[in-house]
Amino acid sequence: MSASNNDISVKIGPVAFKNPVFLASGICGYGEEYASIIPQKKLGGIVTKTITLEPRAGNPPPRIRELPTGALNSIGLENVGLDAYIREKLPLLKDLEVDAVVSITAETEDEFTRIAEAFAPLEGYRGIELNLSCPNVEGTALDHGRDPAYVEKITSIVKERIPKKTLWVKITPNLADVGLVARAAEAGGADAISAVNTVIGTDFDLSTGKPIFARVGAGYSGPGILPIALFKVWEVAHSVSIPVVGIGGISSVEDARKFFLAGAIAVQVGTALYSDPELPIRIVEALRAHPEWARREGGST
Amino acid sequence: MSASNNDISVKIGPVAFKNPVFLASGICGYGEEYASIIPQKKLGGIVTKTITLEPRAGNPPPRIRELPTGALNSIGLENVGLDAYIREKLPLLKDLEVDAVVSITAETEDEFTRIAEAFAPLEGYRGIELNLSCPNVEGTALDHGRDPAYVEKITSIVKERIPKKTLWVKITPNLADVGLVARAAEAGGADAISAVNTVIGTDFDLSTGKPIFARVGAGYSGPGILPIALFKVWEVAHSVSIPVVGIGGISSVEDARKFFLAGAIAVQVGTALYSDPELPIRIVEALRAHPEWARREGGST
Amino acid sequence: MNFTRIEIPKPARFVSTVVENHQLSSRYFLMVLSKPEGFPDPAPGSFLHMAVPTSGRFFLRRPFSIFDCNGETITLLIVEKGEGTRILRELGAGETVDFLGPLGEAFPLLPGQRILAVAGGVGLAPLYYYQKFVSRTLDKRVCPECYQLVYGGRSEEDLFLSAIDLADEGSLLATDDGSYGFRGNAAQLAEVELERNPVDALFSCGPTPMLKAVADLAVQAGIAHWVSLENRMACAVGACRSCVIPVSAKEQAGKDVKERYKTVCHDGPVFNANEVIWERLPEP
Amino acid sequence: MNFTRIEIPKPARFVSTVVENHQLSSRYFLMVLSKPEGFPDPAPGSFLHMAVPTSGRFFLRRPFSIFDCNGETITLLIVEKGEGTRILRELGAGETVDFLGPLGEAFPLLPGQRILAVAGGVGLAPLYYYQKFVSRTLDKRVCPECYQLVYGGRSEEDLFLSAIDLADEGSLLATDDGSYGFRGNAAQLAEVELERNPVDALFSCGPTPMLKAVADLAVQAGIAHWVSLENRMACAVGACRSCVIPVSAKEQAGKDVKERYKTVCHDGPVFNANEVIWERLPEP
Ligand SMILES: Cc1cc2nc3c(=O)[nH]c(=O)nc-3n(C[C@H](O)[C@H](O)[C@H](O)COP(=O)(O)OP(=O)(O)OC[C@H]3O[C@@H](n4cnc5c(N)ncnc54)[C@H](O)[C@@H]3O)c2cc1C
Ligand SMILES: Cc1cc2nc3c(=O)[nH]c(=O)nc-3n(C[C@H](O)[C@H](O)[C@H](O)COP(=O)(O)OP(=O)(O)OC[C@H]3O[C@@H](n4cnc5c(N)ncnc54)[C@H](O)[C@@H]3O)c2cc1C
Ligand SMILES: Cc1cc2nc3c(=O)[nH]c(=O)nc-3n(C[C@H](O)[C@H](O)[C@H](O)COP(=O)(O)O)c2cc1C
Ligand SMILES: Cc1cc2nc3c(=O)[nH]c(=O)nc-3n(C[C@H](O)[C@H](O)[C@H](O)COP(=O)(O)O)c2cc1C
Ligand code: FES
Ligand code: FES
Repeated sequence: MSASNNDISVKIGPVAFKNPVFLASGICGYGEEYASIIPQKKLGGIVTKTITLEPRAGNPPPRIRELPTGALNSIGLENVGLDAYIREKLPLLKDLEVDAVVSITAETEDEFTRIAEAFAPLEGYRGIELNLSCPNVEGTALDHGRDPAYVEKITSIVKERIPKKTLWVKITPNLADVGLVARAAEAGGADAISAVNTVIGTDFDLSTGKPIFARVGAGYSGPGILPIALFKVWEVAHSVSIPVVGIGGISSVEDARKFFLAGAIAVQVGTALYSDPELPIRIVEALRAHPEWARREGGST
Repeated sequence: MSASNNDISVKIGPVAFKNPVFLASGICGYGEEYASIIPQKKLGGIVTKTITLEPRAGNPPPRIRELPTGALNSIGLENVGLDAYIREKLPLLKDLEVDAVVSITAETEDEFTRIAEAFAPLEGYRGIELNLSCPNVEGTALDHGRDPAYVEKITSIVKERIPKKTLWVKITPNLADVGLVARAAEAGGADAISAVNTVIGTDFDLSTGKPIFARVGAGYSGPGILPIALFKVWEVAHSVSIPVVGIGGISSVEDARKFFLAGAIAVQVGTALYSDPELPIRIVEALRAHPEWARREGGST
Repeated sequence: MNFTRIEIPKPARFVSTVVENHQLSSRYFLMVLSKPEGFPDPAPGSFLHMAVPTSGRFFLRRPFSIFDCNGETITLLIVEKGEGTRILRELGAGETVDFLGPLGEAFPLLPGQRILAVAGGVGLAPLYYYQKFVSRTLDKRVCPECYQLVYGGRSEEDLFLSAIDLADEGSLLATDDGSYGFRGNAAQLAEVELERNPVDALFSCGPTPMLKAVADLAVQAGIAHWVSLENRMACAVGACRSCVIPVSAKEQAGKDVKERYKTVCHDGPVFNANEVIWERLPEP
Repeated sequence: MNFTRIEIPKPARFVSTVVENHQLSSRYFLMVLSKPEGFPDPAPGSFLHMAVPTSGRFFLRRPFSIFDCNGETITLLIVEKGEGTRILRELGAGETVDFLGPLGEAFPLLPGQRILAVAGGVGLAPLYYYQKFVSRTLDKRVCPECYQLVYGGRSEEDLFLSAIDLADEGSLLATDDGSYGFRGNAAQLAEVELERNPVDALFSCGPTPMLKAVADLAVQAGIAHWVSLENRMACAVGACRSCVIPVSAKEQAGKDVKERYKTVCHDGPVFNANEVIWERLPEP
């Protein structure tokens, strides 16, 4: 058996994935956009762009700013909404043979319930990632995402409705104690914690003297957040016994390895995809050649 | 009058400084170390290494790790202690003609009181910076530094004893809401908020598979934290009406300008000093040539 | 107006090499790349998303319109703006480049109709390529004067006359300082030309003020106008929603969508000018 | 033991140019810098803290011992390890470099006493310079055999015999593979030499296992031993406390200081070996 046939499949909750390398939510759209560019079906899976009950237009431009150490974005959850997602986007995943986790968020318990109920009878997706951590919108789940009781409640509402799918709760790094929120998600029945979403940051335009973004604060991603994300993942891995999916600043195979060392069972590649679309595939290949780098079980390390 | 004679002095609390450019605490030691390397007396001032009541040996090595986006440090507040500081280090500042703000921290109210009382009758320093935010030690003021009531209490204890000096409270960025802590410091009588200290991060050694640092978490500084620090400064400037001293990731004149745009009245240069010791002087010169870049008053913008 | 969208091939990632970086003036250069195997014939208006090769700081890719493409090479016309374009300029012959492409919607085909194409600066790239593309791939004789290119630069240096066959091809040329051709900018020359020779449609690409002036001309003349826009990009394939511009909102039954955005990378970069909300275009 | 610390001039920041980067072997090169005006005569054991010139990623400066310094030039002996040393190697003649220096404590002067200096790899730099420094600045005839250098490399290639006058100067040479001189490492050769010619003190610089072996020799022989250590540095001037190593704790009256650290940059890099806690030295 050649090294490249090594089994690096990973089970997260009730669902097995062929390997532990994913594309992060918001990075690869709904799955079709990168279809001709990279062989997404070789990945563990993709996490699709966060959707909401109603379509959202997102924030006014500019929405992206490059920095020497990464990028700031203020997309504002532009998305097609639940109905169009189920009607137009979900069926594509099957054609593409891509394993997908669907990212969702909402503003109220009722909305979360309605979205979860819409997905409950469906097939063609492997699980749901609850985005309780987007910094770029008012009134969605970020503020709630800091409240352990709320996180537990929402998690259990969704998990109840999709017991056979995997449920990941994606947390914000913009917190003093991520362990608290992670434990709440675990108590609510999450199958994994996805850590982390973007770090809040900003930038100014020296020619106008004004903030770049209308909302001032934006989501910082890319290599500059790697050390921060690694520490948050380590903290979460030492706070819960469910698996942790590591996200933040991965831009090399080595960076991905560090997440496994920090206690993650899987990783998601984000911003680096834009410069280096082959990176996720290279990480899969490296893991197949060195299956000992991967981690087969979650929980504290 | 040539541009280079422009007045860019700045008043922070009861104390005027010749310009708004400082070296950050822990970066330049006690003032003597860089004496032959850069003309520190041309700066607004320096903030000396944080001292504690008793001398501290600091953390075991390794203590520093370079990253492509900055550095991680785990010094652990190695310092000579209050007595030796007053006896050996404070007098040097006068010889060096350097304007200094003395950084202090402690574990209890009583210790803060004793340090403040020791400084109360002294001259040869311009003020005190309360470091309530070092991530690299157990049991010091960081945990308290997240508790608004405690921050207010400590601030008022120290301010009471040094009414004619300027009192800055240095806050951690590792918080969901820095405004809360900043307002507490303001309520306690702080003359300025210094924002921010290092961001908690970590790194792993791929050859051993272990964390680099004995304490795992370390303080992340340098260009990678610039967007984070800018946002925290903007948040603080919109939360209090006392001045804000901006710190974090400054490695060019342009970076420093962004802190003024974010609402800071002064800046401190940290890690960049190690690569580029002339940077603080270049910032002073740029501000003299463009005094409109500076900001003469604190408070929200 | 009756038009045909040129069919757009699926984009892919390609690795290629620099054949030559040919400096045209102090700021402009032509980057000639060897055409990698499997690279489809690009439509005029489509672009490449070029990786900036460096082991140093983080870089997003940079978008550049295709200036020319034949069996052997792909050519870009690049103006040096910041660090990314500087690094690309410094690449020598034989060095490796990595790009995604061809990307985006093209300028439409307008069979039998007369087009005035107005280009400023590097905006020349897609409109120059349109001319080549049409003359190579279609029967040009049907309408020999159907495509008139107007190009403006600051002075003769910006017209690259020794390197690019603009004058020979019958393009109308303008310079701000009058050192060659018409004295004025490309939009002013287009206005004059439009009075002399009415057309059925305008194409434009270049600095935003010029594009706005051309949009006004189109409205006054009551003719169609397609414009190639720019914006900062991350993915360049429509995935990240970074590069949007505001377009006139179309009613969406039952949904409260106050604004509508389209992506420059995927819905554009070529837009029908009358859907663009000019006042709210972001500074690229 | 009776010794004199060489007086250390105050460090400053200097800007200079590369005279030559001379490749010695696949991994080693000599970096010759023009000596900037005002650069004081450095003591052997002191080092420069070199900026890594790049507009890209963040770099701390990199410390390198002075290998030689005369009226015109300063020379460093560098082994290429990672990105910083690669960038330095690629600098061409005439390019600008920026360094802090001279920094750190030097090897002591031991008037009239015999010294065996044991060097491995780039550890050669300060011990080679000591020999030059002593022969240039002091009256060497007082004790012509007072300083014996032992140097070991993996094979003949590592001895740079064509470029560096080690053999001519009477240095004792060892190679791991026996391709030149003694078969074995520098510490083993030192042990043999020590039996033949007892000395008053050992100096050492090189890989940590070699330094430990030399430390054992010194203890066995009951003689003094000064060692030059490495550690990762940020400021290199004693300000940041990054580069500490654990040293035997001295009682501090009334203070609960369980451990004591010294900085490699300012208290060292040359230490009296018996204060070093070898088991707890960090990996540099
Ligand atoms: C569809 C499209 C086609 C283009 N075609 C060409 C062309 O043919 N020739 C040409 O010279 N230029 C073209 N541009 C503009 C070109 O992409 C920018 O000039 C270039 O990205 C600047 O990079 P820099 O690093 O040199 O500049 P910097 O100013 O250092 O770039 C800093 C940041 O600004 C972004 N940026 C700056 N200006 C632009 C811009 N106009 N568009 C997108 N991102 C920008 C960069 O992506 C980067 O994030 C095109 C842009 C788009 C969107
Ligand atoms: C006092 C002193 C004198 C030295 N003299 C020489 C000399 O004469 N010739 C020579 O070739 N080397 C010398 N070194 C070692 C040299 O500094 C490192 O090999 C070099 O910094 C590696 O940089 P890099 O970017 O190529 O390697 P990388 O491995 O990419 O460096 C990564 C990080 O490791 C740090 N680092 C790695 N090894 C060391 C080390 N040994 N010391 C300090 N930091 C390190 C770098 O500062 C950087 O932060 C000396 C070190 C010290 C402390
Ligand atoms: C343009 C962009 C859009 C994003 N959109 C989403 C989103 O819709 N939902 C979400 O959970 N995270 C979103 N993220 C965050 C990423 O999924 C990821 O958590 C973050 O970027 C950190 O990883 P990175 O540093 O590898 O990019 C987005 C990030 C970027 C850069
Ligand atoms: C080596 C090192 C030591 C530091 N020591 C202290 C300290 O003693 N007290 C303190 O308040 N901050 C300390 N800091 C934090 C800096 O003062 C500054 O807040 C932080 O590094 C962010 O700024 P920068 O990105 O410009 O470095 C230290 C930072 C470094 C890198
Ligand atoms: S750049 Fe990503 S959608 Fe256009
Ligand atoms: S490197 Fe800063 S104290 Fe040694």
